[in-house]
Amino acid sequence: MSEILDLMYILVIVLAFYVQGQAYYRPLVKAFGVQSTIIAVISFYFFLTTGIIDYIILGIILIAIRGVVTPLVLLKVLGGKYGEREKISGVASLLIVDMAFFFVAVLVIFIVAITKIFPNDLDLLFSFSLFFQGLFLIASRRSTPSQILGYLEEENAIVLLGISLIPIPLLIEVSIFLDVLGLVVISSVIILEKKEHLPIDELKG
Amino acid sequence: MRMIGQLGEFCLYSDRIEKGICPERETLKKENYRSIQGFTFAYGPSAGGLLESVGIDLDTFGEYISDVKVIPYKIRKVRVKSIIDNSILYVERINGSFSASHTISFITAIEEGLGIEPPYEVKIGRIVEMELERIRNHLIVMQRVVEAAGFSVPSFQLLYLIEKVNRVIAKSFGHRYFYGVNGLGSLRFYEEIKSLEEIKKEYKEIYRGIIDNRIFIDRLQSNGVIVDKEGIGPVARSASFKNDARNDGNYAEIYKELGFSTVTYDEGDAFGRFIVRGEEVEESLRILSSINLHSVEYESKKRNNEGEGIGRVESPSGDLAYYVKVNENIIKEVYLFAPSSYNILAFSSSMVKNIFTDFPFNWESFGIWLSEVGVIFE
Amino acid sequence: MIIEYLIIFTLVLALISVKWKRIAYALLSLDSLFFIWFGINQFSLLNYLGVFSIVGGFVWFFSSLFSIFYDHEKWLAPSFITSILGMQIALISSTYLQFLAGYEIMTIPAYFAIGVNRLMKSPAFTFMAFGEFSTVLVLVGFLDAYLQTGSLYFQHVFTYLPLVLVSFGFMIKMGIFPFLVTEWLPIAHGSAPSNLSAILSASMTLIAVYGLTRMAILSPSDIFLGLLLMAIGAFSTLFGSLYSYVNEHVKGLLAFSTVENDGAILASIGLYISYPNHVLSLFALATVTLFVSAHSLAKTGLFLSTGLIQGESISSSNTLKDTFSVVGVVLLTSSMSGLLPTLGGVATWALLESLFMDAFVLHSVLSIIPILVGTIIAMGEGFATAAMIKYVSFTQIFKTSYGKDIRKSAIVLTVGVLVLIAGSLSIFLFPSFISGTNLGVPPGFLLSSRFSSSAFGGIAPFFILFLIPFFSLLLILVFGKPKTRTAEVWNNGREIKDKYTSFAYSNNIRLMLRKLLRTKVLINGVEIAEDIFWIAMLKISRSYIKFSKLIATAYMNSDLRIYMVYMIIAFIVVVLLVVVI
Amino acid sequence: MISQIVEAIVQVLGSFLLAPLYVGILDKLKGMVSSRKAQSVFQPYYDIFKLLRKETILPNSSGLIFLYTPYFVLATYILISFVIPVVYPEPVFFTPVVDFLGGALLFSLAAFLKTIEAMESKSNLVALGVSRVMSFNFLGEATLITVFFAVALSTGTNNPYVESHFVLNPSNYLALDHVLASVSFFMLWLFETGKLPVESSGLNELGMIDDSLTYEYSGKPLAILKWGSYLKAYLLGSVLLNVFFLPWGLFTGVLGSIIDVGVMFLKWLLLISIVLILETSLAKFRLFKVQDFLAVALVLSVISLFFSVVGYV
Repeated sequence: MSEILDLMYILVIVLAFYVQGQAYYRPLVKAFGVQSTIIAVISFYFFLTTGIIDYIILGIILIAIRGVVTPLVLLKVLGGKYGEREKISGVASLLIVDMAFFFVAVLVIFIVAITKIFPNDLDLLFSFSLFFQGLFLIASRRSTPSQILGYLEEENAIVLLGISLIPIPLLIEVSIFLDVLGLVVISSVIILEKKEHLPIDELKG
Repeated sequence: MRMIGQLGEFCLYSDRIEKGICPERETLKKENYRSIQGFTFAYGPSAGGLLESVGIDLDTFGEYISDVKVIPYKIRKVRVKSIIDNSILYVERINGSFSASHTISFITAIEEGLGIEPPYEVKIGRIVEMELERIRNHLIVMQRVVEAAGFSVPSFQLLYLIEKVNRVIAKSFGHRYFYGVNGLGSLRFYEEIKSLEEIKKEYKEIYRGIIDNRIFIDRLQSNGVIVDKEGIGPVARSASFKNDARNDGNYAEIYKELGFSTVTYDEGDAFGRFIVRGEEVEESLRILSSINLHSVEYESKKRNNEGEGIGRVESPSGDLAYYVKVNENIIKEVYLFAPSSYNILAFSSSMVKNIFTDFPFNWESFGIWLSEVGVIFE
Repeated sequence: MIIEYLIIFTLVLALISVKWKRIAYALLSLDSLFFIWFGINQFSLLNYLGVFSIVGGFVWFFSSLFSIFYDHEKWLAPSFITSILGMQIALISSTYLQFLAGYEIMTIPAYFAIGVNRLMKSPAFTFMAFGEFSTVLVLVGFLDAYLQTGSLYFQHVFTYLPLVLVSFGFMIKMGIFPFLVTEWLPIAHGSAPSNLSAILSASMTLIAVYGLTRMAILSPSDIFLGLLLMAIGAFSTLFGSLYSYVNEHVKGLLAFSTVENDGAILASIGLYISYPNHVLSLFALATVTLFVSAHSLAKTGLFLSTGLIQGESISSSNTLKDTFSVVGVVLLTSSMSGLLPTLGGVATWALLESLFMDAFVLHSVLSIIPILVGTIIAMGEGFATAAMIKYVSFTQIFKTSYGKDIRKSAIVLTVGVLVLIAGSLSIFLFPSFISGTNLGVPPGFLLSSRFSSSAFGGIAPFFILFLIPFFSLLLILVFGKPKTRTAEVWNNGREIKDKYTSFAYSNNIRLMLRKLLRTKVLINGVEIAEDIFWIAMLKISRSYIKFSKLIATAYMNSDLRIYMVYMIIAFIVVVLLVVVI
Repeated sequence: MISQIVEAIVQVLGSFLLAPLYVGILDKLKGMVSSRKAQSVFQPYYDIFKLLRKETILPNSSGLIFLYTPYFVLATYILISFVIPVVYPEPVFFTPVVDFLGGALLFSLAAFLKTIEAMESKSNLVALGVSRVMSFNFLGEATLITVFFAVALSTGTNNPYVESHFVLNPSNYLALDHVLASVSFFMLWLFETGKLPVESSGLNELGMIDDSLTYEYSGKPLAILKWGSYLKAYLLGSVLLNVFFLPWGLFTGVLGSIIDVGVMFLKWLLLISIVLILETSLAKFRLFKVQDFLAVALVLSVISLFFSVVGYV
């Protein structure tokens, strides 16, 4: 069974990679929705192993707000123009940096340091990794939608971290707070912001 | 008012002609990129990736294109300076894919020269022809682009749709390429156009499927960017300029009546041209659905015996214009402005700095037909 | 000892060659055969260092044989033989000083080639500056060893400090990352003749690795030094092969390929030094010798094949070619690309195998280094294959020939065949790893890699060498020979005006890795920062030159080049005195 | 000994003779999905036999290498079919000739020979394609090697047969290192066999990558090269199935080896259906994006290597 949990964790990370490597906005948002849903499934899994009903509540909140409402709002804000993308150079080289460096570095830091503090919570590795990837997404992109997604991804990381560490009622409150904050940020920033239009040489080839 | 291009010894503008050579287009000027490390890679005339015989010399230093030269291999002498009825038959066959546009433009020029006013139904009929031709040609262009991306399912679906459109044309007009349909004084039409609704439905589905594929549109985006405000056809419209002979050409009024709206996109790249074509197909289908057509014979009442005229229509790849000087029943002089002559220039200037694998996408996205470029009138 | 007379004989040959060079070359090839015999004797006593003498013997044999037909220049023969003399001294040395003397004598032709042959000053001085720096490092390393043991003879030392110093000294000489220039400079900038380039490129590596291995055997193991060397070696492999791929100079391409191989060799030495367990380190040591043999032989053959090429740029050069040279160069390049069943293939297999065994044995966070090293070396092999295909295509296959030279190409072919056959013989370098199975590979044919008593993997190169031609013949028997008709090559129905160039062949990678290569696409061409290390080195050496010029002008006002020649001659005399006494 | 020889013969013939069939099935299904009637599943065989009877047009000034290396290429693939578990789940005769890494190097050998022979045609279009093939070589080769080592590092031996048994256990099958290596190898397989989204064979000369290697070939050598590429696709695909995706279901013994041919057929139908979905729903990447695709595969396999030695659980 623990292998399945691991696979779900790794799926969360894989989706983070996907987000990092994706220049088009719409699939980016959808991937975020899926990622949040998987985290909700992890929460349900914890309910199965611990029997604490709060995990179910958390999962439902996650699916409802982060899996459905937030992506829908984002998609609506982005509008229906086909083929809209961020004009970034070297999407994939960023992806490689992300994969090769952030993941491995986190892995090493984790094994060297964090296991000393929390010797039994090895799954924390994934939430740390996700957090760093969110940071990297914000740092590596210039467009507002991607940066907001980076922020949302970091929130996901916090929730993922919290599932195994923080007392669950508190986590629910925190996650709702974060969600509301996220929605406010989205609506205030994106709607006011104009999307950038820059021709870039690197897209060729 | 915009400049369109060289029409024989005149420079054609959207509202007039001027004697002499057109001013050079600033946006299409190329720097001389011939490099020391480079060499010329010959592509065509006989290649699997090209529909027509055209030689393309690509100056490169490996994958990167530093200059392009397009050499038409289809140089033909066309004997149009004879009796009008004969010359129409020749004009029809200059470029089969744009047969309707060519013929209608040619006949319009003659009518203008001889002062003939065709009835309203004929004009409507010509628009139907041109829009059907546009639909077919846009579908062909889209199919070629999709095929170059190895996108097999939509490619075959588009081929199927092209065949369907061809059959519609053949049923209604008696010939797939509108041969023998148009004449001075007649428009042949057999039966009502049917099954467009079905085509519309199928097309919509295929089109959405294609532009939802991000790998595919990634190949087109920022490929072959050209922003020329004096450009023609989809090339200009993809860069958000509303240049269209349907707005300012010979049949502009009727298009206005039909509620025609110009499709534009704002990138000016191969993707923009793809989108413009894609949505123009829908627009054409919409126009066609509002028309009810009958076969017409009309008496050509000449107001004068000799004269000169220009017919300009919007072919699927942009403005197409004929200048005709006519005396009695004999054509004295013919000049042609073919959209492909502009598109070849636009292509070769937009191809610079791209790489080899971008070539088919960019080439096809212009909808160039070499056969109308290498024509010499006799 | 007989071997010392051999050295004196070589010295005499160097003198003879001033007047009768062909005779000197012919006698030198005999002399080299003796050295092979000497090496075999040494190796039969389970002394891995003997392999270096065997390989050296082969390299000298083929290049001196080639020189008989090749040499057109007056000063070439003496410096060629002097270089070999230096190598011989280094290989039979028993004291630090002898080794160092041999080492310096060996590099004299390099100084000569770029210092005297060309009028460009800065490359010569850059090379000298780094050469001196390297010598100083090695010298200090030896000095420390001397202080520890109190003896000038090679003996076990107690700390790994001498090894550290010596490794960095040799790394500069081998042109390891980031000192890529020291390898590429004398060959490309000096445009040394083909036979001399072969000796320079093969010998620098061979003798430097010899010295390094010898010190490594005598030093205590250290895992961190080992991992460091592995990492440096990996980067050299990657950059050496990448630069070799994008290089347009006939010999520059091969010189960078040497850097790549040096990197791989350094990685295997690092593995040996890190010593995770006894079986594995034995395997690594054998890998070092195998890799050195593979590189030296194949590279010699390739440099000799440049003797068939006229011109320096691959795109615009002309080649003398015939079936012999084509097959020979294909075999040599396949070995350099690390393909089985050639010598290079077995070496690559052994290296990758030992790296990943190391990762498995360590089984900790430290495993990440051998894994990354293995991955980077695998990438380097990919680049190397591309570089080698570029070389063989644009010098032999893709070009039409303008003539042939059977004698020279026969030598190239011989080296090629040797490299192919030696692949199967190479398993004897691993005497304690030979085994067999009952599944078609009888005992004595299977080289099995292992880090404990049970096998990790294994290959039987002889069987590959036998089975592929066997199946091919079978296929020819089944399908028959093709019926052929000759036609013009298809070029879209037009005549070919321009041929695809080798520059264009590697331009994709310039565009793809534009961040790494710092590619700039200009109006009339593509520019890459291939020389980025060269520029850095030049800056460092320029300040050094300023400093030395200051001193030089204070003492003497004559031409600096003459001063250099004087220095060299004086150095030879002193060194020879040391050796003889 | 005798039984092992028989098993070897079954394995080699099973892969050699059936390899074109799988291509035929895929083409048939692809045709059907894109609403065509599509050719027979035996079309690859018809093509090969037609080509075998045709004469070969030799580009002028190309010689022996051009003409005879195709036999060596096919021979190399035949040798590989002895050494990796492509039909039979236990080592057969000649299996110890090379280990898994050696197999990877043999694949490189075949690629090298194919490139050299293609270049001898002296055609510019071939050179264009070869320059593309070679520019991705560094990632392709590295991924092939690392992914084969992912097997070695999880079992401590560089032997695909051991890994194939090792992952029969579900907890090893679902372990992260194995999953990542499988994904990576699948991506590599798509690249090596010229499948979408990396490549597709079409008429367009300026877009071709691997097609250029056979561009100047005709007649018998072309038939042999085609067979070689079918065999290569089969070999790599079967490794993918037997060592990574579906290690179950194979039988041992002489009789078992013959049943295995049928089992492999069923496994292949599954792989074909996956490929069918990809091939019919994806378009071709931009040329330089192929590098990114491969880089992702490489990084995945390296991470898999980390997991297998560092063993985070």
